[in-house]
Amino acid sequence: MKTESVKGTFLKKLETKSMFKLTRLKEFLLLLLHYKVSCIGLCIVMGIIILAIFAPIIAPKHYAEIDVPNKLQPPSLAHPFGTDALGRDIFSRVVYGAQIALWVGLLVVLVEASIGISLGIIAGYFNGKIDKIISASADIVWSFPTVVLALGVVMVLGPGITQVVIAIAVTSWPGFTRITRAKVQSMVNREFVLAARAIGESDLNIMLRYLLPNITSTILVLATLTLPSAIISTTALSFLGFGAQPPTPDWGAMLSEGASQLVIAPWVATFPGIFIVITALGFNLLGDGLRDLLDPKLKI
Amino acid sequence: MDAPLLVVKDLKTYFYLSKGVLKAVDGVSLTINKNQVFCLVGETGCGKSVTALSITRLIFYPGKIVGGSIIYEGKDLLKLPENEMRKIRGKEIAMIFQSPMKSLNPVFNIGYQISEAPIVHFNLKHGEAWKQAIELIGKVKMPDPEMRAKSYPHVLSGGMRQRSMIAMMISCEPKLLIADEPTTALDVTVQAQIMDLLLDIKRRSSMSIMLITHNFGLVAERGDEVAVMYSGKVVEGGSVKDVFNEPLHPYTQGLLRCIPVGFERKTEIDYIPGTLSSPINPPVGCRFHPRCKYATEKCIKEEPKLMEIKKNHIVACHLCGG
Amino acid sequence: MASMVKKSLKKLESKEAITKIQAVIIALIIIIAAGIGIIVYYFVLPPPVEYKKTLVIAIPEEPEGLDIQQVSWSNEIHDLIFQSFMNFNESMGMVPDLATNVVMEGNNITIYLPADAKFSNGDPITAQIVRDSIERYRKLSPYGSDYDAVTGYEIIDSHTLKIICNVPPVYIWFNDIPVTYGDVVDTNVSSQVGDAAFNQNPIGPGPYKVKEWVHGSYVLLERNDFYKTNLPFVQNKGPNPYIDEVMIRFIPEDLTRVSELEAGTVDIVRGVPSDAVANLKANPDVTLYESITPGIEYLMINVRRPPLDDVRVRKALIYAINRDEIKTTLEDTVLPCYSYMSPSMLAYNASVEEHASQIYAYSNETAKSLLAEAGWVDTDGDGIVDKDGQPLRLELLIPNDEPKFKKIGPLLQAKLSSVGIDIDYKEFAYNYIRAKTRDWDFDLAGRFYSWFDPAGILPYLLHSTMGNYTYSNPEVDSLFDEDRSTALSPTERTALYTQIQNILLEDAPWVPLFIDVTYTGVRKNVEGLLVMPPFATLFIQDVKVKVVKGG
Amino acid sequence: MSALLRYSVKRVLIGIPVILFVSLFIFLLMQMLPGDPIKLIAGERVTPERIEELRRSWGLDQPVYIQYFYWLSHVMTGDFGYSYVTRLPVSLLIWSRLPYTIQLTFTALVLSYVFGIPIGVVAALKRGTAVDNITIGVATFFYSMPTYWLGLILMLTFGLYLRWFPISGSSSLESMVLPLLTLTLPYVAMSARIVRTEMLEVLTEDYVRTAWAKGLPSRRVILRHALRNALIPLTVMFFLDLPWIIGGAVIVESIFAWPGMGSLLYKSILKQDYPVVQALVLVITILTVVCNILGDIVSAFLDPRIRVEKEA
Repeated sequence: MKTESVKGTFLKKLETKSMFKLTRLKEFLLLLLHYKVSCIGLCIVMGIIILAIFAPIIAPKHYAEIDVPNKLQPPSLAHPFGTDALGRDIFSRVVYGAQIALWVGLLVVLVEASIGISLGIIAGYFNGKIDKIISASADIVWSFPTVVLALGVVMVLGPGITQVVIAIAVTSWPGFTRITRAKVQSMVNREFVLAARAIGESDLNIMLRYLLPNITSTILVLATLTLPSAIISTTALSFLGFGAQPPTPDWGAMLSEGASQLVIAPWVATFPGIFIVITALGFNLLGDGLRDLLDPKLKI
Repeated sequence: MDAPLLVVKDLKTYFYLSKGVLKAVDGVSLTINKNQVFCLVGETGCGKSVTALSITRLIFYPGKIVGGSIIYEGKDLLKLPENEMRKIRGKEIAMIFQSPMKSLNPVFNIGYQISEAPIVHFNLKHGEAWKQAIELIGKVKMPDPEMRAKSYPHVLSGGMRQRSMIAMMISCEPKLLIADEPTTALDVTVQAQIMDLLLDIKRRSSMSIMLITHNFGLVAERGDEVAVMYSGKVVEGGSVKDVFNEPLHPYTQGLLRCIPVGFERKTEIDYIPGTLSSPINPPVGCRFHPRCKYATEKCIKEEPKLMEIKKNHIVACHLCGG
Repeated sequence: MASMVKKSLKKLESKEAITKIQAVIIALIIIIAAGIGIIVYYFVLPPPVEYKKTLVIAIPEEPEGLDIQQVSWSNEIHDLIFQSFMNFNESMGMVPDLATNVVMEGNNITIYLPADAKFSNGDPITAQIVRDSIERYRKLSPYGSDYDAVTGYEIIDSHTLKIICNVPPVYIWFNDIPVTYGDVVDTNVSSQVGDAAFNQNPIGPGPYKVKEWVHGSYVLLERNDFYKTNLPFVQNKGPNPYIDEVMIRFIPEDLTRVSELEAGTVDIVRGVPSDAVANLKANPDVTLYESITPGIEYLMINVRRPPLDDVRVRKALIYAINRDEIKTTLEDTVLPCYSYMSPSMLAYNASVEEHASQIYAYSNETAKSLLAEAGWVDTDGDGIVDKDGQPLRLELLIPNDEPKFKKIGPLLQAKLSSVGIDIDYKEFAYNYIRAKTRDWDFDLAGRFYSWFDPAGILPYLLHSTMGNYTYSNPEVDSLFDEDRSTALSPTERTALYTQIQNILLEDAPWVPLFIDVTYTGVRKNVEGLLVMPPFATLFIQDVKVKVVKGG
Repeated sequence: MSALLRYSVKRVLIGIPVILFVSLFIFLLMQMLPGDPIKLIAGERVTPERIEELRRSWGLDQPVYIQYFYWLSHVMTGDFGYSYVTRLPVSLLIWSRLPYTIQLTFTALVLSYVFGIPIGVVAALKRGTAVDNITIGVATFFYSMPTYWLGLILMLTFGLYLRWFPISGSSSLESMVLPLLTLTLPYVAMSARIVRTEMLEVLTEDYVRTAWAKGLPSRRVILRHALRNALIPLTVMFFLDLPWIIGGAVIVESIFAWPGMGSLLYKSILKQDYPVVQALVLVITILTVVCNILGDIVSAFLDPRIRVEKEA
C-alpha cells in the first residue's frame, strides 16, 4: 500500500511541477513575443543555429575545396556568395563558419562565466581581503585591451581555436565577476541568507543552493549579451591572423583575407562581415529582450 | 457650505501592461470641500493611490488617465496643458508619500530640497528661499533647523524625513495636501506626532487634507468626510459619523467588523472571505458580489450606481438603493 | 537714360559715318577675337607649370632605426640619407656614386674619395672618417662580421683609403661597397650625441637629411645642399631643386596604402599587394614599376628530423606542389621557381632553372610513388600514408605577415594532403618562424631570402658552420669557402653556383616555390623617377612632380 | 576633505604592490614566450657567433631575476631601457605616441559619453515609443559591428570614393575624423544603452516622483534630480574604462595608420620586444590604479552617502 501512495504523490508532484513549468515557459514565450525587438533577435539566433546544425546539408561544397581555375567569381547560381582567391565557395564557408562562430562563442561564454561567476560569488560573499584581491585583479584584467592580452596568451600557447577561446575568456571574465559580485552583495544581507546562516548551512552550500539559483536569470541575460562580444573578439583575433588556422572557415579570417580584395572582389569580405554583424545583432537584441523581461536593473 | 474645493467625476485611469489592461481606477467620483480632512480608505490595491496620483496628473508610462474630469476652482485639471498644470502642482495641490526613506533625493541636502518649490513657483532668491526653508524646518518641529538644513536625507530618521517632506510640500501654502499613507511606514508613537503636525498645519493655514489610508482608527479620530473604495470604484461615501455609525454597504460593514475594538475578548477575528478580484478582468455587475453575503441575481448582472440615500451619504449597492 | 540713347543714335544716323550693318560686323569681330584669346589662353597654351615641393612615399613598415649601422633591414629612408661608394646600373654593372673610383687588387681594396665630398652637416668626408665608420659598423651592426677578413687600413692621403685583408676581399666588394649597409656615417657626430640619438637623426652624405621623425606615422626628410654624386645614369649630379622635402609615411594596411595612391594623396607606393595590381594597371593616373626580387620564397625542410631525413620523402614534397596554380592564385605577380636562385641575382644561370623545372615538374603520381618507395603507403585507407603504424604527419609553418605566402598557405596544405600527408597547419609572424628554424624546432617552414650576391646570403642558409640551419654538405661548404676566398671571374662564379645548385637539387633541402615580383605604384604626374635593380631602389635626383588641377 | 585625502593615500599604498605584481607577471609571461628576441631580430645574414655577441652586449644572458631587478631599478629613475628592435629609448617611443593616443582614443571615449548620455536619456524618457526602439535598435546595430569592419567601410566610402576626409595618417585634424568615427560609434552605442537602463531605474525612484509633485518643470526634474543620480555609476564606469585608451584602438590604428600606443603595444608583443611591452603594461597598470582611486573620489564627491562611508 505504501508504494502506491508514494507513487501517487510522486506523480502528483511531477504533474504539478511540469504543469507549473509549462505555464511558465508558455508565459515566457508570450512575453518575449510581446517585445517585438527581441523577437527579431530570437528569429536571427534561431536561423544561425539551424544554419550551424544543418551546415553539411545546406553547404553545396566542402569549405576547404580548392578550385583555383575559377577563383574570384562574382555571386552566381553555382556560387550564391561567389568564390574567394583560391576558388573556394564562400557560401559553404560562411555556412560552416556559423558552426565555428557559435561553437567558439559558446565555449568562450562558458569558460568566462565559470571563472567570472565563481570569483564573483566568492568576492560578493566573503567581504574583506578576498573581495579586495579579486576586485583589484578584475579591474586590472578589465583595463587591459582584450585583443592585446589575448595576443600574449595566443603567442604563449600558439594559434588555433581552443587557444583563442582561452585567450579571450582569460581576458574578459571580469565582466561576469563585477556584475555577479554586485548582485551577491545586494543579496548577502537579505533575510533568507541570514536565515540559512542561522541554521548552520556551510558557506559553500549557501553559495551554491541559495545565492546561485537567485542569479541564474542575470547569468542567462549576461551570457546572451556577452556571446556577441565574444564572437566579435574571436573574429578580431582571426582578423589579426591569430585565430582559427586555415582552412577552417572562421568569419574573421575570411574578412581579413577579403579585405585587400575589397575593391576588386567586394563579395569575398562583405558576406562574412554581414553574417558577423547579423549574428551579434541577433544575440544583442535577444539579450536586451531577456534583460527587460528577467532583470531590468541589469546594467550592461 | 460654500463651493467645494475639488470635484472628481467618473475618473478612469488604466495601465496598459503586457498581460492586459489594468483598470486601476474605473469611474471614481468624490468631492473635497475647503478646510476639511477627506479620507479615502480601502484594501491595498483598490486604486486609492492611483486616484491621488491622477488628481496631480503624476501618471506615467504604462499608465494613462482615460476618462472623467477633475474640477478645481472651475478648471478641469485633466484638460489643462502641462505648463498650466505645473503651476498648480506643488503650489495649489501638494502631495506627500508613504516611504519617507526613498522619497527624498539622496544627493541634495534637506534645505535645498525644501527651498526648491518656492524658488520655482515664486522665483525667490536662493538666500531668501534658504531662510524660509529653515523657518519651515522649525515649523515642522525639527530640532536645530540650521544644522538640519545642511544635512543629507540618509542621516535622518524616518520621522524626521517625513517631517522634511511635509515642510517641503507646505512651502507654498497649498490649498489641498494629499497624504498617501503618510504614517504607515512609521512606528506608532511617531505616527501620532506626524498626524498632530498635519492637523495643526491644516488648522493654521486653512488647507484641506486628503488622507489616504487603510487605518480606520486614524479615519475615525481625524477624518471629516470618508469615501470607501473597492477594486477601482467608490462604493460608499459620506461624513465619518454617518458611515461609521450606520455603514450601508456590506463591504464597509465587513471592514468595520474587522477592527478589534477595546478589550472585547473575541475568540476569532472576523474577516471578509475571498481575495480582491483581478483588476485586469473584473467580475461583471457589482465587483464585490463574489465576496458579498447578500449578493443577489441583480448584483451579479447589473452594476449598482452611486446614489444619495441620506443627506450627504452615498452608496453603490442594490440592497440599499432598492 | 532712354532719351540720351535716342539722341546719340539720331546723331549717328545723321552723320551716316557707318551703316547699321557695318556696326554689327565690327561688334562681331571684336567678340570673336576675344573668344579666341580666351580659348588660347586657357586651353591651348600649356598652363604655367607648377611643381609640388614635397614628394610623398608610402611604405608598409616603419624602419627599426635610421642609422644604417644599427638596423637589420634597410629601406627607402636609408637610401636617401646615405650614399654608397659604388652603385649598380641597369645591367648590374658597378658604377661610381660617392667615390670617384674603388679598385680591388690582390688582398686589398682602395677607395678614392672626391676632394670636396661632404656630409649633410658640412663636415668633410676624409679617409680617417671612412675607417672609423667601418670600425663602428663592425662593432654595432648585426652584419659586422662582413669585415672579418680586414686586418688593417692604410691612409694613402686625406681622400684615399686602402683596406688590407688576409683574403681577396670579394665578399666586401659585392656585399658592402655597392650597398647602403656599407655606407659611411659621420662618426664625429655619432660619438658626440651617442648611438641612440644618432639612430634618430643620423648624418650621412645622401641627397636628403632627417628633418622630423613622428614615430609610427612618418619621417620627413629635407634636401641636403652639400650632396654630390658621380652616378652616370643621373642627369642632375647635385641636390634636386624641385623636391625640397620627402615625406615617407608608414601605412601597414595594404588596402589603405593603395587607396591613398588612387586618391592621389600619395605620389609613390611600395609593396603594392597582388590583388591591387590588375586594378592599378587599368588606372590611367598610375604607372606600375615591376622588379624581380633577388631571392626565392621556399619551404625549408628540417633534414635532420625523420622522416624528412629520407631524400625521397623530400623530393616527393617538391613534386607535390603545383607552381602554376600558385602563379594564378597570386594574380600572375610571381614567377614559378624550381631552383635555388633568382634571375636578378649575380652569377645566375637560367639553364639550371630550365633543367630543374623539367625534372621536378608537378606530378602527383611521382610524389606518391616516391613516398611508397620510402615505405609510406596508405594501409588503413584513411587518406593518410603511414609506415609501420605511424601516419605521416608534418607541421607546416606559414608566415601570416607575408601576404603572398599567407594567401597560398591553404593551397600548399591541400596539395600536400592530396599525396597523403597529414598537415598540421600553423601561422606565425615571420621573425618567429625564422627563430624556430634556427632552433631546429620545425618540420616545414615558409621562408624567403632577398639578396643580390649569392655569396652574401646562401652560405648563411646552407653552409654547415656559417649558417645555423639543419642542412649540411661538406662539398657545398667547400664550394662556398672557395667563392669567399678567391677572386673568381663572373663566368667562373656562375659555373661554381651552377655546380652548387645541382648538388642542392639532388639533396633537396628546400622546396622552392616562387620568385616574388614587387610592384611600385607611381602617380603619372611624377616625372624623372628611376627604379634600379636589384632592390628596386628609388633614385629621385631628377624627379619633378607636376601639380595637377583638381587632381 | 582631509578624510578623502587619507582614503586616497591608503588606496595608493594598496596600489603599489598591485603594480609591482603585475609588472613581475608580465615580465615572466614575456620570458615564457618561445624564441628569444635576439634570434627574432637578427636578420638573415648573421652567423651564430654574432648572435651570441649581441646577446651579451644587451645583457640578455643574465638570469631572469637579475634582468627584472635591473629593469625595475632603472624604471624607478624613469629610464625604461632601450627597445630591442629599434634600440631607441622606450620612454621616447611612448612619449612620442602619447599625444596621438590622447588625441584619438581619449577623445573617442569622452565623445562616446557626451553623445551617449543624451541619447540614453531621450530613449529612457520616450520608453516604449518608436523613438526608443529606433535609437536603441541603431545603437545595438553599431554595438554589434566589429570595429575593423566598420573601419574598412568608412575608409573606403568617405576616404576613397567620396574623398571627404584623408584616408589615413596623422598629419592634419581632418585625418582624425574617420578613425575617431570608427572608435566612437560602437562606444556611443554601448554607453547609450547603459545610460538608458540607468535612467529607467532612477526615473522609477520615489524622489523623482516627489520632484514632479513639487511642480518642478520637467527639464529640471530630469536633469537635476534624475540624471544627477544616474551619473554616479556612469562616472565610475568612465574611470574604469579610461585605461582602455592605451591599447583599445589596436586595429583602428593599423587600418588608419594612426601612430597610437595600441599599435606600438601590438607590434612589440609580435616582435617580443620585452622592454617596450613591460613599459606599456606598467603604464596601463598605473593608470588603472589611479583611475580606480579617481573613480572613488569623484563618486564620493557626487554621492554624499559614499562620502560618509569613506570618512567612517
